[in-house]
Amino acid sequence: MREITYRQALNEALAEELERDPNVFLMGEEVAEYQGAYKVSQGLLQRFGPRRIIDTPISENGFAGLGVGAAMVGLRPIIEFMTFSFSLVAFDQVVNNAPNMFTMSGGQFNIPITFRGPNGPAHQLGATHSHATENFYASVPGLKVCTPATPRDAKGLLKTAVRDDNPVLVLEAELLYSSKGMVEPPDEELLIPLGKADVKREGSDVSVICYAQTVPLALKVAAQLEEEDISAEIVDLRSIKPLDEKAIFDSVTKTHRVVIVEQDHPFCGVGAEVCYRIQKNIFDALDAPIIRVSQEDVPMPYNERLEHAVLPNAEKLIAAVKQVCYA
Amino acid sequence: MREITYRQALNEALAEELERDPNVFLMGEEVAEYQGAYKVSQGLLQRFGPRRIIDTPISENGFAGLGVGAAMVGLRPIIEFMTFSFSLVAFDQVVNNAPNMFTMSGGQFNIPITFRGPNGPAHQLGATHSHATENFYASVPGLKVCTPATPRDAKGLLKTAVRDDNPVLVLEAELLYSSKGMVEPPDEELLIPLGKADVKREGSDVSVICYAQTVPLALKVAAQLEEEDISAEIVDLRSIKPLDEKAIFDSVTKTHRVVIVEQDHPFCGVGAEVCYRIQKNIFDALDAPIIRVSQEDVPMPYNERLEHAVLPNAEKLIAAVKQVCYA
Amino acid sequence: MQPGEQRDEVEMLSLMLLIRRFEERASQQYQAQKIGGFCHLYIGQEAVVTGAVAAVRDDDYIITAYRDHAHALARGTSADACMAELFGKETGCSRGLGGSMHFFDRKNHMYGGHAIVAAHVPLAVGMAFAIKYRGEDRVTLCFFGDGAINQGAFHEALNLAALYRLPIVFICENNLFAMGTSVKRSTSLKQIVDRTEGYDIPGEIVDGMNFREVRDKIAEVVDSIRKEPHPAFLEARTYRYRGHSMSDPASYRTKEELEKYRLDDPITRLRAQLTREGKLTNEQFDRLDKQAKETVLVAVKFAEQSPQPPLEKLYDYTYADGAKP
Amino acid sequence: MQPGEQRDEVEMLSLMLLIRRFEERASQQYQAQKIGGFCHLYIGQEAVVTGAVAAVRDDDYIITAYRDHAHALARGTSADACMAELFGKETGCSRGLGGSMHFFDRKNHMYGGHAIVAAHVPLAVGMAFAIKYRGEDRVTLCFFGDGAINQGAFHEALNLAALYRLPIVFICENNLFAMGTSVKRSTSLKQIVDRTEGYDIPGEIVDGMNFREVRDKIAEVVDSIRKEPHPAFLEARTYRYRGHSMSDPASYRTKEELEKYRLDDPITRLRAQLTREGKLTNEQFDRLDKQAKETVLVAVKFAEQSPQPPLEKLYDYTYADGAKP
Ligand SMILES: Cc1ncc(C[n+]2csc(CCOP(=O)(O)OP(=O)(O)O)c2C)c(N)n1
Ligand SMILES: Cc1ncc(C[n+]2csc(CCOP(=O)(O)OP(=O)(O)O)c2C)c(N)n1
Ligand SMILES: [Mg+2]
Ligand SMILES: [Mg+2]
Repeated sequence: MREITYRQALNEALAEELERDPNVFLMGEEVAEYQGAYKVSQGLLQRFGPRRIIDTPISENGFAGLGVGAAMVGLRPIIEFMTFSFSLVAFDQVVNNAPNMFTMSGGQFNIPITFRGPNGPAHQLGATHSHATENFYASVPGLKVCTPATPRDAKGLLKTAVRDDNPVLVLEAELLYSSKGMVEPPDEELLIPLGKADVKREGSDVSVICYAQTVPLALKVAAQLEEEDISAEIVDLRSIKPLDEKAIFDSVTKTHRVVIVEQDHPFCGVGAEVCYRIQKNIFDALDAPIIRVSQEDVPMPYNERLEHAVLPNAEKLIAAVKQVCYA
Repeated sequence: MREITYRQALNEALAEELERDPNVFLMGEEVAEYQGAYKVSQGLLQRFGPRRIIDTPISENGFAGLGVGAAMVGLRPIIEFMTFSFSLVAFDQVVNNAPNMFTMSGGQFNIPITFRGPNGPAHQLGATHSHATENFYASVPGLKVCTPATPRDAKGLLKTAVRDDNPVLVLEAELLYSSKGMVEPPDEELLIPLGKADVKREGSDVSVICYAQTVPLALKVAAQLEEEDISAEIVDLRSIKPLDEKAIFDSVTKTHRVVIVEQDHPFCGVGAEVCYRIQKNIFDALDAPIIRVSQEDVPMPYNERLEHAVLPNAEKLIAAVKQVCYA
Repeated sequence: MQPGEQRDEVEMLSLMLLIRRFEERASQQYQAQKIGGFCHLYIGQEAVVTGAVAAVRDDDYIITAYRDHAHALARGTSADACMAELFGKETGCSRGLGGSMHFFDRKNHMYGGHAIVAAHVPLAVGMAFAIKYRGEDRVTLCFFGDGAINQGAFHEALNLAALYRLPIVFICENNLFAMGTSVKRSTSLKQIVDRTEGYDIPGEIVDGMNFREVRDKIAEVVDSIRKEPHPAFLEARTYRYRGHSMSDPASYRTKEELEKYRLDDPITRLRAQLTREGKLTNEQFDRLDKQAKETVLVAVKFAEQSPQPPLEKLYDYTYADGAKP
Repeated sequence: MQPGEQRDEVEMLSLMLLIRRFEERASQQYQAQKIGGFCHLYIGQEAVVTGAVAAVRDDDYIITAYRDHAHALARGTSADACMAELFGKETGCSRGLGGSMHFFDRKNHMYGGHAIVAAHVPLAVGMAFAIKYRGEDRVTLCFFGDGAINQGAFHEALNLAALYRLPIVFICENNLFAMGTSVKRSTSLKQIVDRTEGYDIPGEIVDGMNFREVRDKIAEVVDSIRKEPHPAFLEARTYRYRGHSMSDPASYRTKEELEKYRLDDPITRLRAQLTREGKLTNEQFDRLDKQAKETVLVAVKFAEQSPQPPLEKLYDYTYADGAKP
């Protein structure tokens, strides 16, 4: 194991999959000559050439669709959205063409495509540039959605996504690109299955369910809570869809209390679905209502203090945990 | 009161608002010369002329954005999507421009626009043409979303939407266009507030929460359940956002059991949000886990029998009610 | 078909007859409520797709919009599989899951059947991208209507195809109307083909009622593309005799207009050409037509007797790996 | 400004200086972390928007993309309000809620500040639609970059504007790059203006480094539009001296290229023209420049001392009627 950044981990995953399979190519805005808007594709053009690392015009709907078409005839495209806020102009291709093709064609055409890029609020980018899209996409039948929070998960999930025979969205977290973590050495194949959550910290009093940017937040809060004798178990969903019900239920059966902390909007957010599944399946295990900490239900303001107030943060998460623990 | 169709009710609402306010105009594909793909705008071109009833090319993103721009300078556009499945190509305008403008401009520009058209699965239209978009749009801060189920609600909600100073989506139900119901006479102003649910049938054993196409289904099932001595209260949400928490909680506090029957996809659907709100706020009122009946989580198949199996239907609803009633 | 080979014209005439008779029968079965959803007929436009397939190889890629029955039949999908699809049966070309608007046939290189206007145009560009990526000499033919050219997807796709110089022919089947909207009310141009100037893509107009003209023009364009990949654009001027879909009375146009085009019928025209040249007798024609009608009747019977897709398989066509959500 | 009136050129030169000094200072404040998010500077392009506002009335509509500081300043938004917006303060032109990419000023008919590439082009068409709907003689000026023309939204908007003959000037600020992508790598055309042929919209190229040329061309176009509404397209050839945003070292272009354009600096050029014509002395110029610098310093102080938007108002800017979700 060695310590690398989340960005490097993604870069390694891309390089390894490009190396392994000649049908894999990477396409998006500024992925080639500019080396990636966030430098995730650094060095790939030099290594794999312009045939496989392809810059595009600002035409998300066009090149997302191009990817789906290429996948219909056997290529395995990786389509980068500079951020998932810009995937909204390509929404129809991602939700109507990619996931429906397999059904509509009676199973003749599966679409082995990966859509990836940073997702969720970064820092002071304002209302148009701060979209967390996971609940939109997870809602669509036929898509798979994952949200890595650590370098190791980033590498392992992205590699798995590229090999998956279905459309998979890898929602990265811009604010985590420079964060570091231990990852297997490059010569050791690292694949993390989709649909498997990961208990990032064991605990006995409350299950804090989180993903992506809220994982480091939850871990930080767990350490603080420890000092107040509250033992929080941190369950990182890693995949939003498929959702790892078993891991969630196992944790809740142990702790009997749940807080879900998510980076998306509250209304019909990921936490609402998780909450529904828990209360439906293990209602009697719950000693308190489930509480969610998500964004406030307002368009993201630019002002830093207001942005902080809109986002899930430590104070809100601590308050929620105490509320479910009646502490 | 007189009996008219849902289609006529919408048509009256449009005509009355066009008559009342010269800033209101109707724009969309085939709304004028063709008299509406589903004839909702029948006669409006003849009555109000081509300046105010405007046919467009097949450019949903363009004319949705045109509407938002016109609203910025004081007009009150009504934008018809031939169906909301086609709003997905205009997704960015609806979710990024319309609802963010008021925040981003620090309150200088509100967007009094109405987006309307049929939403949700109709009959055997297949995966691309059967989208229920309510959870997508309700998730977005700054939008309001309503889903009328009766001619009276259709008229009253659409008129209110047009007068609202915010972007409002009126999600109509194609399968209900020809259904009939009692509505106030034309000379009596009918406005139904957004954010108010309506108890369509009183009951004491279970709250069945529904909206749009699932309202007639729930009412039919309630009659059947009556014969088995189960008294179902039918709560029609009417508005998805704002959500009428009070009406929901009042009903659940009375019945202690809940089934939510919705026409959208299960993952992060409207019912997940309703469930979260109930368990969070009145956990102790629940005598059983909440159960949802929604679409199956698959792209919609064309085949009629399979489509029926995907949709919420009477058998599934009855089974769910019995399950929560332990009957 | 092999390179250089010419498809027999009499055979192509039978194909047009098959398409025509298939759709007439489909229309009748729709009225009898054996077919659900939307159903868009191609009657009148047959020369476009038959001309196109006569000009390309069997392994070239073909993709179109929702008015797609003819494209599948022309590609070699059996009338049985097409009719069964309309009936929603398991034996259909999309196993009864796609319906009229979503015909697919991988084996015959027919890539759909796409019902969101213009949303398949980027897919077509992706297919052409894959051809070039692999260094093949195939060509993609992408069909769409006159209404599609005002969608953003169309625009982005054309620019990408031109920028990457991909082997694709964009074929606009201009039947003068998108539902009830005539081209002059939808498009800010005197003629559609002029839009290609904005992408530096060569564009031409062909008479879409004339099989031979369509075939020869596409053959010429495809030949040039195979030598050196590039996009091209054709505006095929044609006419649909029926309404937009089964529910459209088409009252936005005159009976005279329709009659004018009927005089120019693509089947009648090719038949006359062949007869004039001594390649076809009236008896032969009648036999071909009878054959077509019979094939279609057999197809109806096949569709009726075919099984429904089984309920147990409801979740089998969501993820290719059988993942459950 | 009233119709027929000419904006004083020395005044417009000061405006360019104000814009230049404002952005230099903003750049410095960004480095000092007083400004958050993205920040895109317009330095080098000043002649385009100043030429444009010099050619239109104060009540004409103006809308642009995220590189928008200059457009607000040119429209009359105070340096104070602009700087305060960058600082995220309540006194900002968007109350600190919009930030650099989302400047708005209703009073001065500045309609934003829009950060999704090309998504504001349909909005501009809507504003022009409203002008025609009300029978006014206003004009909408819609600014966007060279990168925007490959978005579907751009395409749909142009067709709609042409079809409805709306009073709008589409002004493409072609600074040769969209982030690190040069125009020739993004657009399948020799020159951008040629794309207008696909919409039958008149298009022209202007030297975007030359204030007078921009002003005169736009005045001419706007004059024709006021007489009879129609869309028009201008490609203004210009150059941004800085990187795309504060984090871009712009290593995709050469120092020589940059230096070449600097020689053509729009401020230097107008200054030289005015000096040559005896309308401006060196001392006057220095005074104007000093004034601009002082105005900007005052603005920084104003921004620093202004209050933050209050936390209690978090929910006040979601719905115009104060509805709670
Ligand atoms: C994005 C989108 N908007 C609207 C529709 C509804 N619609 C289906 S076909 C059609 C007309 C298309 O006309 P054209 O492209 O000329 O093809 P034709 O029907 O003439 O073959 C419309 C508006 C759709 N399917 N997709
Ligand atoms: C739809 C969309 N895709 C991508 C981006 C990211 N992005 C912001 S600016 C930009 C380049 C735009 O270049 P251009 O239009 O030439 O304007 P300039 O920056 O040169 O003023 C890109 C790709 C975006 N904001 N919106
Ligand atoms: Mg047509
Ligand atoms: Mg540029």
